[in-house]
Amino acid sequence: MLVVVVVVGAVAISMRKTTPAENRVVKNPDTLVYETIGEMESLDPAWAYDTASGEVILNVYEPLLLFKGGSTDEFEPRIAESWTISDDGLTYTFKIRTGVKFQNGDILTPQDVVYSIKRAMVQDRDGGPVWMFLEPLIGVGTYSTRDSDGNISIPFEQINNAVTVEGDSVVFHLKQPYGPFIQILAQTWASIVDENWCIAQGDWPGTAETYENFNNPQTPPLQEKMNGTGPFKLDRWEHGVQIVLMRNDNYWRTPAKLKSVVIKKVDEWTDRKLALLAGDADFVYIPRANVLEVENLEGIRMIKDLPTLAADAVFFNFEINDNSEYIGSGKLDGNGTPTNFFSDKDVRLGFAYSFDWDTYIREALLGEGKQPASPVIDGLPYVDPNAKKYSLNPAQAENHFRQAFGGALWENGFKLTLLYNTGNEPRRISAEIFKQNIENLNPKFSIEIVGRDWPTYLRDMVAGNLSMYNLGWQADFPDPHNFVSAFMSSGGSLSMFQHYNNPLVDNLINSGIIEPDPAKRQTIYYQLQQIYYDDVPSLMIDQVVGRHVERDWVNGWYYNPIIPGTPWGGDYYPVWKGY
Amino acid sequence: MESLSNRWNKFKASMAPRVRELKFSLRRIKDSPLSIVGISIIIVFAAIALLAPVLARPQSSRDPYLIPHEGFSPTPRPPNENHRFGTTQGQYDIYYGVIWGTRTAFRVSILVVGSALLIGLVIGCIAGYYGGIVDEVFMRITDIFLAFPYIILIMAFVTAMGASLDSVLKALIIVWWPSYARLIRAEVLSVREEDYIEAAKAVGGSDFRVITRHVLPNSIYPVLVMASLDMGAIVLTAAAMSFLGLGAPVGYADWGQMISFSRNWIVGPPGNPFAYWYTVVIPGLFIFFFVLGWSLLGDAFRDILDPKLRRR
Amino acid sequence: MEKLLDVKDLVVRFYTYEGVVKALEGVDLVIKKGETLGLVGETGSGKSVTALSIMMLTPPPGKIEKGKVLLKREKKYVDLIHQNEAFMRKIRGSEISMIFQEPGAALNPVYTVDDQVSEVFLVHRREALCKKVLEGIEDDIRRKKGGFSPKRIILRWERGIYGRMLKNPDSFLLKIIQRIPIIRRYQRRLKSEARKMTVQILREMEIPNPEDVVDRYPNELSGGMQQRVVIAMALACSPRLLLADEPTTSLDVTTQAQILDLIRKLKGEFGSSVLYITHNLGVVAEMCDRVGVMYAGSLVELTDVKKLFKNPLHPYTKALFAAIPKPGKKLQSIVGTVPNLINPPTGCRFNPRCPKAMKICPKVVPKMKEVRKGHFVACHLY
Amino acid sequence: MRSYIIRRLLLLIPVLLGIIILTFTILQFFDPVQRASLYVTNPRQFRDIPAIIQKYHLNDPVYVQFYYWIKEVLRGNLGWSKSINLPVTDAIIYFLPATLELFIFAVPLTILIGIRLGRISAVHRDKPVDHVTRGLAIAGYSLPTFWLGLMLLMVFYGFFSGLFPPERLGTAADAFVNSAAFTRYTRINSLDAILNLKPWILLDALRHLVLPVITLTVVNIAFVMRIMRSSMLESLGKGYVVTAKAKGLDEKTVINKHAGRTALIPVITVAGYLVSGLMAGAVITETVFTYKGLGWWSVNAAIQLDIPAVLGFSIFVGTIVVLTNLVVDLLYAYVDPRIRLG
Repeated sequence: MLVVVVVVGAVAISMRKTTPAENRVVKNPDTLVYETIGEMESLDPAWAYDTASGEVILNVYEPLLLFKGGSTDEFEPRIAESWTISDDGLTYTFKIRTGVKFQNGDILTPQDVVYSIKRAMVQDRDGGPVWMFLEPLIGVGTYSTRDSDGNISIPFEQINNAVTVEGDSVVFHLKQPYGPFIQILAQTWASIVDENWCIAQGDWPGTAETYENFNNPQTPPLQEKMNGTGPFKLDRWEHGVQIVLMRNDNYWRTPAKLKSVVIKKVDEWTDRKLALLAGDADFVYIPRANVLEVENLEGIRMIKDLPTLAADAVFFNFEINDNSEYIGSGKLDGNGTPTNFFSDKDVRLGFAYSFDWDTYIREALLGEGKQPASPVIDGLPYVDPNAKKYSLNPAQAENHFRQAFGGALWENGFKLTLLYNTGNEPRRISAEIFKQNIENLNPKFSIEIVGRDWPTYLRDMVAGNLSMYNLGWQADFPDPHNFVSAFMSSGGSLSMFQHYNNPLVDNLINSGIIEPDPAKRQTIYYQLQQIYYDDVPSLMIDQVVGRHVERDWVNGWYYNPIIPGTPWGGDYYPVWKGY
Repeated sequence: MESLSNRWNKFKASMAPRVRELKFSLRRIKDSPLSIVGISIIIVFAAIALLAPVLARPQSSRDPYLIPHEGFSPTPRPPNENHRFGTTQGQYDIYYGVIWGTRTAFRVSILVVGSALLIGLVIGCIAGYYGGIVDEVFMRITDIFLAFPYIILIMAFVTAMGASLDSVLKALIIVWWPSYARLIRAEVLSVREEDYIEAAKAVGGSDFRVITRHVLPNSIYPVLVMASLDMGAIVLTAAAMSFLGLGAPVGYADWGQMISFSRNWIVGPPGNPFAYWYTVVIPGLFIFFFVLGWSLLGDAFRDILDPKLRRR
Repeated sequence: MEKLLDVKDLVVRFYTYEGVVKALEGVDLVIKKGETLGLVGETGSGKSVTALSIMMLTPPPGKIEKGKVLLKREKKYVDLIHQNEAFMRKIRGSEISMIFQEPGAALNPVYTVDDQVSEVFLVHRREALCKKVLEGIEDDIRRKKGGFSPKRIILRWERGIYGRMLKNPDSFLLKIIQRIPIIRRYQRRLKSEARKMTVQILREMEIPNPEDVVDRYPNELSGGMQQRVVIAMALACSPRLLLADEPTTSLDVTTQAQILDLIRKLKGEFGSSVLYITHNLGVVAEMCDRVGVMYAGSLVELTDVKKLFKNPLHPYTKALFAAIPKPGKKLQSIVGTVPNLINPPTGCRFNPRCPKAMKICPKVVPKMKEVRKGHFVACHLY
Repeated sequence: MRSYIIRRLLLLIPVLLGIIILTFTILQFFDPVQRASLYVTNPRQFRDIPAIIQKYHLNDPVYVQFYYWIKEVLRGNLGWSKSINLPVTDAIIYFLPATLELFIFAVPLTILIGIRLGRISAVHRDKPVDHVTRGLAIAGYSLPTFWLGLMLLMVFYGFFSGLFPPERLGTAADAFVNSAAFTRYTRINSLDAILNLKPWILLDALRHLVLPVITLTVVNIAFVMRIMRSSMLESLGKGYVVTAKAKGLDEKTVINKHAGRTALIPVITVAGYLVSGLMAGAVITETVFTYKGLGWWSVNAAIQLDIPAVLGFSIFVGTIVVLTNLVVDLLYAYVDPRIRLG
């Protein structure tokens, strides 16, 4: 019996592998080709805040330390040899590695490290990543070096004193404890650049006099050039076409196995697919709609169920703009919605109970996602394992809608328009689901769904015209603070447009970040998660699960949700091709 | 009575040449197989447009131009008994889409050609009839429009007005009138010097009267030809806009958009490359034949009405 | 005198969209060797069509329905209607050629005079040209005596080519070679020879300093000059029959006179017969030996000039003469209008306008009869 | 002659001015936030939207914006194309060769085939041949460019996958072209390949060109053919054609030499329109085949509201079209002595 099984198994295996390992050819074995859609913004580490740029910077520059493999809470040294954090969590000391060379041959010194961080803070462009330095080093709540009129408002001393050289070490002086600071330092915006080289490129000379001139430039000084300490160096950037990286042969660790990495911008899925099938591309980005097309094909490895640190939510607008074109009459008269529609908790609950996560995840995400209970999503610390979630429940929905506005809503019904940004299928589908389930409750309820291109969607969202809006968030650093502040605080990047103002929440968020004691932090974040469920300021729609696809001759790729470019690309240092 | 019959005869006499022209043209059309094909194609489409509610019954009371779809699954499904032409990305029924798409096509082309023609006529006549500085100004303006590759201009306008079918309509009108104005002007210039115009002026007819009664009738033909050719061209452009994602909203019955749906499905799984052929081919054929119909007709007209080629 | 061309019962119809235009209805005419036959009639009476049909160039959608066009070639008559295109091409421009009404239109605006006149020689006088060229080459070779030089090789090669051209003018090889850029330069010699002949013929046309005119474009020449060029093309190969279709109508009076003299003179030199088409009786009087009068697509009267002018017989002819303005005499125009030829009057086509019309006229088509010696008329009066 | 050219060049100014004004009018349709969206690529930047608007003068009155823009233009700087993160002028220089390469092949094809077809159908007017050729040409013209492209892709990806790939070069060829062993004189790959004597590069480049060129040509032939046909019909009826026949010339000479050459003139006169027609075609074709040239860039720019890019592109194309028309007129004079000397 057992014999049979073994035989069958053997046969099965041998059938799966039609060609034996040894005589299988690897297409261009020392070059890795990754075809994707994103267009890089900039090669300047202090400027780049998009994953496409981040991915390249990650492979050319190095920060003091990096996340260890796939983990989001352990670190391994890079430019730093070792580090210590004072008990009060205010002083971070990094011992700088010696004998590290920049790609142009310069030797890396602690001064370079200090320059890199200061330079970033001096540059601090609008919409850049540098706020992550400002909050810990200048003070929580400081998101920019400028005031609302765009004039520089942070005196140079503050920047200058924030980080200092002490012997062969570099010391960071925090304004207050900031739990995730170490995580922030482990990323591309904390990349170490070569001071002399930068100055030679016309960058900030490191003096107080001129720092204002280098603040918030039109285009970054290192837009097109790179000189890092990392495993790869920039060969060329053909805008809109591709970027080519070459191995750095005198890397301070053993040089990378790949000779070159080509990241091509290929807009059309069909083109990427054919390249993958032909073996011309080793990694490709696949739109979720098409993932099934390349499943279990010979020569292609599909790695599934990769947990991401990205979540999508729909935000209820508590005070819709009076002259919004999407609320009909603007009154509770059946052919419109009042501007304070969603400030009534029953309405929010009604919507919450009308969303069908199962259908949504099945249809829109093809099963590759899950329903988070709150902004504190899986993969982050301090997730409350038994946080409550909403689920489709027409009965509940109905009785909440009946209670809303003292029954007036149920009487008169309402009419409102849901927008989604064209091209984003999941969001359209989520809107369709709301429409279906809510219109079924009461013939007087009617929801119209309209697609708008992103610029228009953005305009209406900023203007407060949208009654509800979908937005997604991807972790800057794997800490609850990054999420709760964005999703819940009154001034949060996502929540700022919904006019949800809960002082308690804001206080909790602020105290949570400066709290050094993990136990205390946990209670704070648990409390926030509870409030989120009770108050439903917004509704978590999904936390997607990622995939990675590669030719089966690729080895060594690893997944870390916080590394830019993952799950499709990522860190190319350990990657090699062959059977 | 006497005088009336008299007048009638006069009228007949005066109309005789025009009538002959018409008869002649009609015969030419009859004799040219291409134009016959063109006309019949257009008739078929017109029928489809009119019978749309019968051919593809709209579900419930919602806007009939929204294509019905079962579920949201992205993968297209091949033709089957309840989806004659299969379903495209997002499970939209292709059959329903193309049928109602015909109406969209007619609406777009007629609206655009009509309005553009009107603007073109007015401006062209004024420019050509009065000449001088007026003419100069208008023609420089048209220069500007014609110096652009129109697609870019339309794209710019559409993005400006926010991607939607209406924006495409408006943009098309804005971009299309100059070519008509140009043509009309040229024609008007050529007839302006004719004796009968001089005569009409001499007997003190008002400019408006002269233009409408004497200038236009004698300069309208080539413009009509162009218009009929454009009916197709406009649908092409509109479709292109939808294809670039600047046109009709998702799920709206519009040929161009249905093709854009198929963009990701032109190649099937390995071993079965044409698995999703229907998503590409079917809507495309509809556009193609619609345009073909108008172009054939227009081309025949052009040949017939071209005074240089008449008789021989 | 012997007949050079004999047109028998020629019927030409145009199949237009309005209907069938009966352009020529049974035209008979004979052109004797060396004579000038005039052809008069109103515009649209079919004069030009007759001429073109003789060259088998009836403009589309016209068709020659029936009839014969007999051309005498060494002793025997060939019916041009039943000849193939190739044969006709040999005839055209060499044996029968034509002068047109509008010299401006007859000349191609985008080619120089040389281009257009030489063509005739290149088509019809190829052998002669080749011979000349060969002689030229021989001299050159003789002049370049002794020693090896690329020039010599080229010369030898050219000699070969032209030899072949002489042997079989339309050999496949040549057809190919004359398409290959650089190599086809050998044709220059041919062209220059043709050019010489062109200059020669232009001189005979009394064109002042022809060496300069050859390189001009038609629009640089006066109407008279243009017409001379056209005539040059026509007479280039001294044809036996020249069809002159109102050659002077579009010219001013003085030039007219010059052109007429020229034609008369050349006729003498080249000894060719002329079919002279015009509506100007004055011109007829001074140019022609015999005259045919055409009306609505058929010949109504045919006789020699003096007879016709002395006493025209056909009512239409009479009317024509009456229509010539004479001092102190009231001008009388012909009543009615030229009939439309899609559905022409039955019987005698002139009957609706004829002052002497009889019962029979609308019924029977009158035959040509010789009422007096050498005076033919198609009318029921006689 | 010179004065004529100068006059024509001066005519360029109002047109360009018009284009700029037109584009700035379009600009006014946009809300500042909409235009800021180009700089706001992820939600983490929402907080800075007001700052960004202020930084790039997105909220200033139009004349101020115009001032900022024109000031730069006079410095020879057409602005920054955010959609591909390059200065607009660089972007044009950078994408032009690709489009040029496309035209180098498409234009002659279009014209030659178009003329030939036009001649044929004119000579056999209202005969079957005529109907067939015309039918074909019109069919080509009626094909939606993008659909034709997709169909070709469907067939050539589906069946002979890899035979005619998208983009401009294969991976290997691309690597080589950018290596030190290869000098890019013109950045027009096929041309450089010849200059570098690298047949395999040439072959690769051509393979990538086949489909776009076919698409572009098929769609534009009808335009040329129609004009050629009618002008040919016209000149076939001319007196000098009869003369030519009367000379005893054979059919071919009569048609090609005498009727043909004069018939060409109208075709030349529309070359300007042909260019802008091809440009429009290129926009779609390049997008469908992800053939990264000016057209592809302009579409991306327009969709992403990359205003400086759209402006720059429009000005560039506008200039080209006007210049072509100028060249056309000169050519015209050359072909038709009546104009040259008259």
